[in-house]
Amino acid sequence: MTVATRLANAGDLASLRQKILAGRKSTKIAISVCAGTGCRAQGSMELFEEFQRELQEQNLTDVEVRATGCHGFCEQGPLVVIFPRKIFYRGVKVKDVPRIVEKTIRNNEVVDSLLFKDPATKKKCLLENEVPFYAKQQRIVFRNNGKIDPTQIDDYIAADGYAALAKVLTKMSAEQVIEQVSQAGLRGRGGGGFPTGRKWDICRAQPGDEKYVICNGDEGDPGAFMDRSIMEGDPNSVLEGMTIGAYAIGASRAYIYVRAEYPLAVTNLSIALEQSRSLGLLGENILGSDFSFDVEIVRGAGAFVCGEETALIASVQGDIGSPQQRPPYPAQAGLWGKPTNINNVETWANVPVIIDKGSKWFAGMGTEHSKGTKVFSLVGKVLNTGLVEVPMGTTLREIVYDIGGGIPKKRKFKAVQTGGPSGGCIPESLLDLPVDFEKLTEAGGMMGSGGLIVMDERTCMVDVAKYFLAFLVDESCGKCSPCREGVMQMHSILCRIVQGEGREGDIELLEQLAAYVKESSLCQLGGTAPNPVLSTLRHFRNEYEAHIKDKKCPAGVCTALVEFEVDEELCKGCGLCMRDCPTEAVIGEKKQPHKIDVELCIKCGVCYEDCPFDAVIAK
Amino acid sequence: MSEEKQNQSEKSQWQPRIVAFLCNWCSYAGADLAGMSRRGYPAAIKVIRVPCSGKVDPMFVLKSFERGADMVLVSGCHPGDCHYTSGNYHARRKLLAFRELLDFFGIDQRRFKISWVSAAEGAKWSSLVKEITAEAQALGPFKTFATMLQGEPS
Amino acid sequence: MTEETIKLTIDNQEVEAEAGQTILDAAKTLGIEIPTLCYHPAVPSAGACRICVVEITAGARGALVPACAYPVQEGLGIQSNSERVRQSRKMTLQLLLARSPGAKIIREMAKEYGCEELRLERKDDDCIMCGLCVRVCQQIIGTAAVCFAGRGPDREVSTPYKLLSDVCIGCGACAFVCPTEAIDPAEFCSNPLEKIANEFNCGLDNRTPVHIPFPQAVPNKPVIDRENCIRFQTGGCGACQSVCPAEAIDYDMEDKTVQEDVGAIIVATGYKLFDTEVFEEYGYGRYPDVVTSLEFERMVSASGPTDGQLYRPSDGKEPKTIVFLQCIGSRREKGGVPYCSKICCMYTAKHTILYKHKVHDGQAFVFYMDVRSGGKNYEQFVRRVLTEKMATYLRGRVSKVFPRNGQLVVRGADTLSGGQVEITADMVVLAPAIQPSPGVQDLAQKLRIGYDQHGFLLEAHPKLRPVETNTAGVFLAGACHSPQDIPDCVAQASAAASKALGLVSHKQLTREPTIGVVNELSCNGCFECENVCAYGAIEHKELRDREGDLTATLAHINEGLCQGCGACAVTCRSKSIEVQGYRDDQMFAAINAISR
Amino acid sequence: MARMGVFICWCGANIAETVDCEAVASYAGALPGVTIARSYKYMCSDPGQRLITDAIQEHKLSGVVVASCSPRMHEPTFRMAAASVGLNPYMLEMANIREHCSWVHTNRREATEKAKDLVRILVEKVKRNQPLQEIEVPVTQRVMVIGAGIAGIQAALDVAAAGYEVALVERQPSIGGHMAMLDETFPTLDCSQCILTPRMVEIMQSKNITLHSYSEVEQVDGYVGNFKVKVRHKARSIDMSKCTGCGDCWKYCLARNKISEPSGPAAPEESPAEVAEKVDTLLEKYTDRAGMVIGLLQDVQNEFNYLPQDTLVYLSVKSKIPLSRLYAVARFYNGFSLEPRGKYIIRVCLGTACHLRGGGRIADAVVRELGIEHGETTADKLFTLERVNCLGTCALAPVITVNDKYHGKMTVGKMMKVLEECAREKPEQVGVEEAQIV
Repeated sequence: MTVATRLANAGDLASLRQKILAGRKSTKIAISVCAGTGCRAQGSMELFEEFQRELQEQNLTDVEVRATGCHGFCEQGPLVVIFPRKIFYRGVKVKDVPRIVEKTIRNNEVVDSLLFKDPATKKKCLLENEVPFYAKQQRIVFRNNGKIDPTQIDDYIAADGYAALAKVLTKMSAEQVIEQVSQAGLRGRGGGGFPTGRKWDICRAQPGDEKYVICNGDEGDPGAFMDRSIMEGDPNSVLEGMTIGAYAIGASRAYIYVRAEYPLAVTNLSIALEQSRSLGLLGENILGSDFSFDVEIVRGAGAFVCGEETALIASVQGDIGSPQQRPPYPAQAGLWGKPTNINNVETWANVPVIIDKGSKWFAGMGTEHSKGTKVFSLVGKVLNTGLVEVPMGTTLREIVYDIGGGIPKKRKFKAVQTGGPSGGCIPESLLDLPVDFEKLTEAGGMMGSGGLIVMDERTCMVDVAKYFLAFLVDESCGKCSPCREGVMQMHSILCRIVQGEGREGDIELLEQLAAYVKESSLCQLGGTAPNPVLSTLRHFRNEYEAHIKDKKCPAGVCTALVEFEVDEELCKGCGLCMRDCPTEAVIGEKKQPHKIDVELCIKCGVCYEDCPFDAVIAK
Repeated sequence: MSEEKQNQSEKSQWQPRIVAFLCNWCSYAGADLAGMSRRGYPAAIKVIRVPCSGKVDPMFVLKSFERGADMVLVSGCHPGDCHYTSGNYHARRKLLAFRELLDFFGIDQRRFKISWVSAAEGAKWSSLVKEITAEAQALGPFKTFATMLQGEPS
Repeated sequence: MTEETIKLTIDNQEVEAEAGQTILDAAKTLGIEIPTLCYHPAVPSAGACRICVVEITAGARGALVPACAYPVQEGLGIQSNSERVRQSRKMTLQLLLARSPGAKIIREMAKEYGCEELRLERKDDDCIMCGLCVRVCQQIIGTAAVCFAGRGPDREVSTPYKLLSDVCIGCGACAFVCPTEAIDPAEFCSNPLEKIANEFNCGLDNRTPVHIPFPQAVPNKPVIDRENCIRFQTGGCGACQSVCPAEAIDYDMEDKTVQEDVGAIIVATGYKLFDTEVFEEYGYGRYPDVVTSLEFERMVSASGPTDGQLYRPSDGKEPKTIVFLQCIGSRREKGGVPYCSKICCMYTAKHTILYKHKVHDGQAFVFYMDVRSGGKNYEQFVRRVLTEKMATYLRGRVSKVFPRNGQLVVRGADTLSGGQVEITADMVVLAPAIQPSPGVQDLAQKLRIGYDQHGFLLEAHPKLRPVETNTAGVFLAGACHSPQDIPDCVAQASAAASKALGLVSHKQLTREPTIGVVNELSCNGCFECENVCAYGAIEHKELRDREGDLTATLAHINEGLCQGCGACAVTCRSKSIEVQGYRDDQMFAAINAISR
Repeated sequence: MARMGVFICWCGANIAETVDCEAVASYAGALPGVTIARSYKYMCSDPGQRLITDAIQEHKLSGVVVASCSPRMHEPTFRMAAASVGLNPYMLEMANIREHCSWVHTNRREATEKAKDLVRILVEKVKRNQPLQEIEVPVTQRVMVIGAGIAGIQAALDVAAAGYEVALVERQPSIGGHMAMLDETFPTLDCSQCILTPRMVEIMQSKNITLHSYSEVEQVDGYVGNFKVKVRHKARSIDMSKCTGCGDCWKYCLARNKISEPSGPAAPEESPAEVAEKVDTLLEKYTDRAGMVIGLLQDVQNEFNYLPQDTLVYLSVKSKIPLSRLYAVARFYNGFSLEPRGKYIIRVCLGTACHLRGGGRIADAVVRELGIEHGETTADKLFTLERVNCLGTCALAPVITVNDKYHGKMTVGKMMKVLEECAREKPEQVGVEEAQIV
């Protein structure tokens, strides 16, 4: 980290960049260990220290070890990529370190066992971009993730960091910046998809000189974690994006609202703030210009509703997160009643690239109305789970099968849920749907923050609907009657249905309540809460009728409606289910087909889920 | 001793001469009320009407004693009730100070009375006159000035 | 400044509204009724209950929006009662009915919108979570004693840790704004709650700090009682200022003094009743059913606190036996006033008649000393009470009133039958003595007029000049002179008016010449006289020689102001001031003549 | 040389019964300067007065003393009589031999002697009287009425009807006095309001009457005809010119009860020292109030592992943030706990991905194992089970965390192992692990 000397102008920045690049020979070997939360949970920090110790012992001092941000393929973690060739090792354990150093670092040979084996072609992939998970991706927002050390601003500057800011401050007026973003067709990545350029313009046009910019890092959607990786892996891109946005809008103060569950994001962002302030890229007269701007981190405390803009503002103002009726919109009267512009983390991260590479380049990607790329978090019943950044227009099939590697245990694909609790599910018939704001909404889903939850035949759609309603009952702020009372009543109806007490007319009542809550709620949490129910009803009405009329759960999830039995032919007698069964309801000898004692069985479903041979069937 | 007894008998049917300066708005009206309500009192008192008790000049008192008054009474409105707002306050301060000087003139201070009688206190006026007349009788005739005038030491 | 007006249409009727107003405000001006639950004019709107949703049909994205919170916009088209709106309101009421079946307003609204039984989960919580109480306490009163705790369906209104609040000032605003009476501040306020007694109704009912004394008040403009007003005590609230359509409330208003130049003054300051609490024996103040005649009057009055319904303050029942006690404090040497208050016998007779009208089967008793009914048709009036047996008159004083199992025992003498008598009554009415209204002594001193030991103002002459005072130009009327009934008051008022007119009808007024004159030869300009003159009548007169040079400054008396009190004459050391008619030589001449 | 006339009045018998009027008259006649002295039965009657006027003309009298009743009664009468024949009225004075003499003395001799003295004194005074002319003073042709009960109202209306301006001063906010409180009035039983309110309205409508309601007389200067009265308008806090009396203010006034002095929160000094010290240091960190409340609560929870009540009370007092706001925020956000928490905080992620991969089963297993529900702490204060909606590591679903340590790809079996490990570790050996990640 060079001595922190304050950059007086854009020229200083450019010369600093030259100095850093000069110090780094492109041919130099660098070991990049993924230090995102996912990989750390699998011990990547111990791995990082082991590499350092090993290199120290073998005094290979010119080899650099770098703890980088999240590579995206968390399921295969801990991930190690060896530069400059970008050899991709997955599932690396501490014990593998000596072998890697010996073979790959010293002798440029490949450790075969650590390579990723493509389940479809059974072929081993050497380089990162050969891995199918990454092949189809186009990493714009994740351009630096996995390459730079988020705690070193030099890395970011080396990767053309702050070049866009310098260009804006020296050559562009606020109107030009907004025009660039509008032409690029950038739309809000938080879920609404509101054109960012227009949003900035409205806020800019408001009278008054005290304006605020906020980065919405609440990411309350369960199943979405792209904002986390960006904040942990490339915090400076968010800061640069916000500074450019503030310059365009004329704001002098900004806040990044980070949810409580992301401590690492808070740490990395704080470091990035300190470093950019010391370099004069933040604070008074940035890069010698007359534009002063500073950013503070504000922590959330566990409330999904705080993703809604006015609830977020209430939370920042130190109150409970209950949304306000709009208008006035935050752009007109937001934080402390002043005009405030709120954008999602991913939206801010796109801004520097647009300015750097120009709006035409950005508009070149994506569909007619949805430009650029979108990061999806591909999770659930899919082989390769992780963060996938693909251009708008990529079809769901490509994402789930080509990138996701299809459904594990060769189970059948049933549906993919997009947009979290505000979104909906998309059945197999619509798998070839190109992914963009309009198409997803037509299909009953929603772009949302980008969560793609893959469900297989063993997922009960009624249970999924109940799960989302349970989530919304818990996360509703309780301020307006439709959401507080309506969602709770819908949830209690679904509880009755899954208990087998569903009655004629329940579906009609559900639809009536859903329409009412969607139409009369105060904020978008209530406004979109019925979507999961409505979309599951639209595509899987038969399952509802099965639960109500036949008192059966086709997917075998709703325990009250199902009996578990061992299929004699399939059961290999491996004893896995017997070991895990909490009430010892499974009896049988090794290698002999086991049996389930119906009285003892509390239908916890552990055996049904874990049996490698799908021998447990639900009747 | 006999002289004293003589004084005694002389005193019994002797009528003191009391001069009363009454303020027109309160005490004079009080005296009228006493009359209207037929509240009798000894005739020793002779009333001279003044606009306000504040108008009573200490010289009037001295002149009265000099001209044969055995007792002098100045009566005005109750403090706060004066028709001229502060007239009785001036009277009170001035005459109380003046009373201290009476010793130098050889006049017994008890021969100089100050009182506040409002227009509604007919009864109080009548009892006041009875009281001071009795006191005047007790004090006996006021001879000091008379003897001085005739050159004899008292 | 011209407020730029915003035009919109509601139910196809054009209306103009000011910026910052809501659809509800605009609808009100058109007389269109929109139901509300979580709305209160003095509390910021939240749009929480959603009962006031209306449909936007033009000028913005078609949607259901809450009328109470949605601002008016140019060209907005609103339907306040479309089918879509009615459906939404009906469902809102279904849900609220399931939550709060006990709330009266929800049941009524549900009936109005034809809600039927829906297969919903039932709860029994009167609070419909509208948030008015929390908003009023936090944003308006500023105390923030209650808050929302928890979220989602189990969100509740409570004080921190559900403990007694240590900030609650007991103002009761939360209970007032609550649409379903679900909150009672008595449960969490650390001090007992106490109403503000309405003085006009003798404390029988209560009022708010900003109030008019009675509906027909003239001028019909309220006053703010700063002692009980939250704005003046804690700096919070300000609700009246926010709801006042005429922006007439001004908290910074100060007392201001104006000067009135007048020729004559008529004092008509009226009376007050004797404080009967001092008489232990009657138990006023201790037993709630012992009331004063004025309190009785307010109870039977149609515009009174009970709209004319007579009831016992203790248990609200109708008093079947009632006892009137006369001369409470009047005609009493020790502890009371010696004079007769003149009007009590008459109004007590009236009270027995009023009582008969209210309680036909009721029984009234009157303990009296002498019925004073001297006015015109007065005796016939009292005679009617006796002949038509409206009340039983017992001649005698009452020695004691004490409670016995819920009723009051009145023990007194009946001198006509010569025996003791004891009556168990439901209510006792005292006829307190009349006294001049409080503070009349200070006024009298300011006006320099006399008053007697009871505080009644002193007339110049009881018989010949009853409405004049010793101070010329000041006249009396009504009970400030002595206890009087209305006919006397009116007569005396007209008399005083004519006296005053007699004075002011002339442009000029002749005045006694008995004023001071300065002898300019002997005055040496020490101006001691100026210090003692109560009327500022001493002026500085400059004497100049022919060249205009100032030779001397002497005292000069302003003829208009001097009242002739003589204070200056006595103070003047050089005896340069004489009061005409009371010159020293005249006084000494009189003094010299005191003895033969 | 003075030419005095003395006239003694018998006043019927009022004076004559105890004063020998003839003797007084003859005595007066002998006084130096007295030209004529007569007595008569009724001096104030017409013949009595003619007696005086004739004597004045006949003897060209320069001064007159009339010994009869109090001057306060008939001085104006006799003076007018004297003036009618050219004698300056101030050359005539009265000696009060009735109220001050005959009515209060019984002894005829004493009373007569006293009458003589009173006459003599006054004669000597009047000899020195000088003729005086009356002073003309301008009159302000306006009337003030103080008090607007039925009497004040009637007087004001009468004066106004005569065309003169009235300043009506009333101490109460409204005129009407006690009569407005009455129901019906004796003897006619007509309704008090019905006969009073028209008069009250008349007061408002009369253009001659200026009403000073809710006002008091502060100071009165001047004298008859020229009073200057300072009237204090007590502040109503209502601008009378704007107010239309619509009633919205008292209809919506929020102070429905007398407001009482609250006990107030515990004084800062009462909180335990270390709480105070810790909170003070935390408070200094926050310069920008944005995000301060949640930030402070996070810091307090990190210090004490939960939000103790006394700490919040102390924090509320020092930071001036209402305790109800701190409590509401603590109860609203999942991240805060008002109850003491266990050494190990188990968070089971119930995000969608984890739910699909069995997160719910793991949560149920923990509930069964530890016997506590979500949000509760085991009796031995070792474990607290918290539910969280998505920890942001969905790729490793199902995920649980123990304090800050993440455990991915959990199964019910692995979960049981984790619980045993924690239970086995000696409590004292393992401090609260600081964030494993940093």
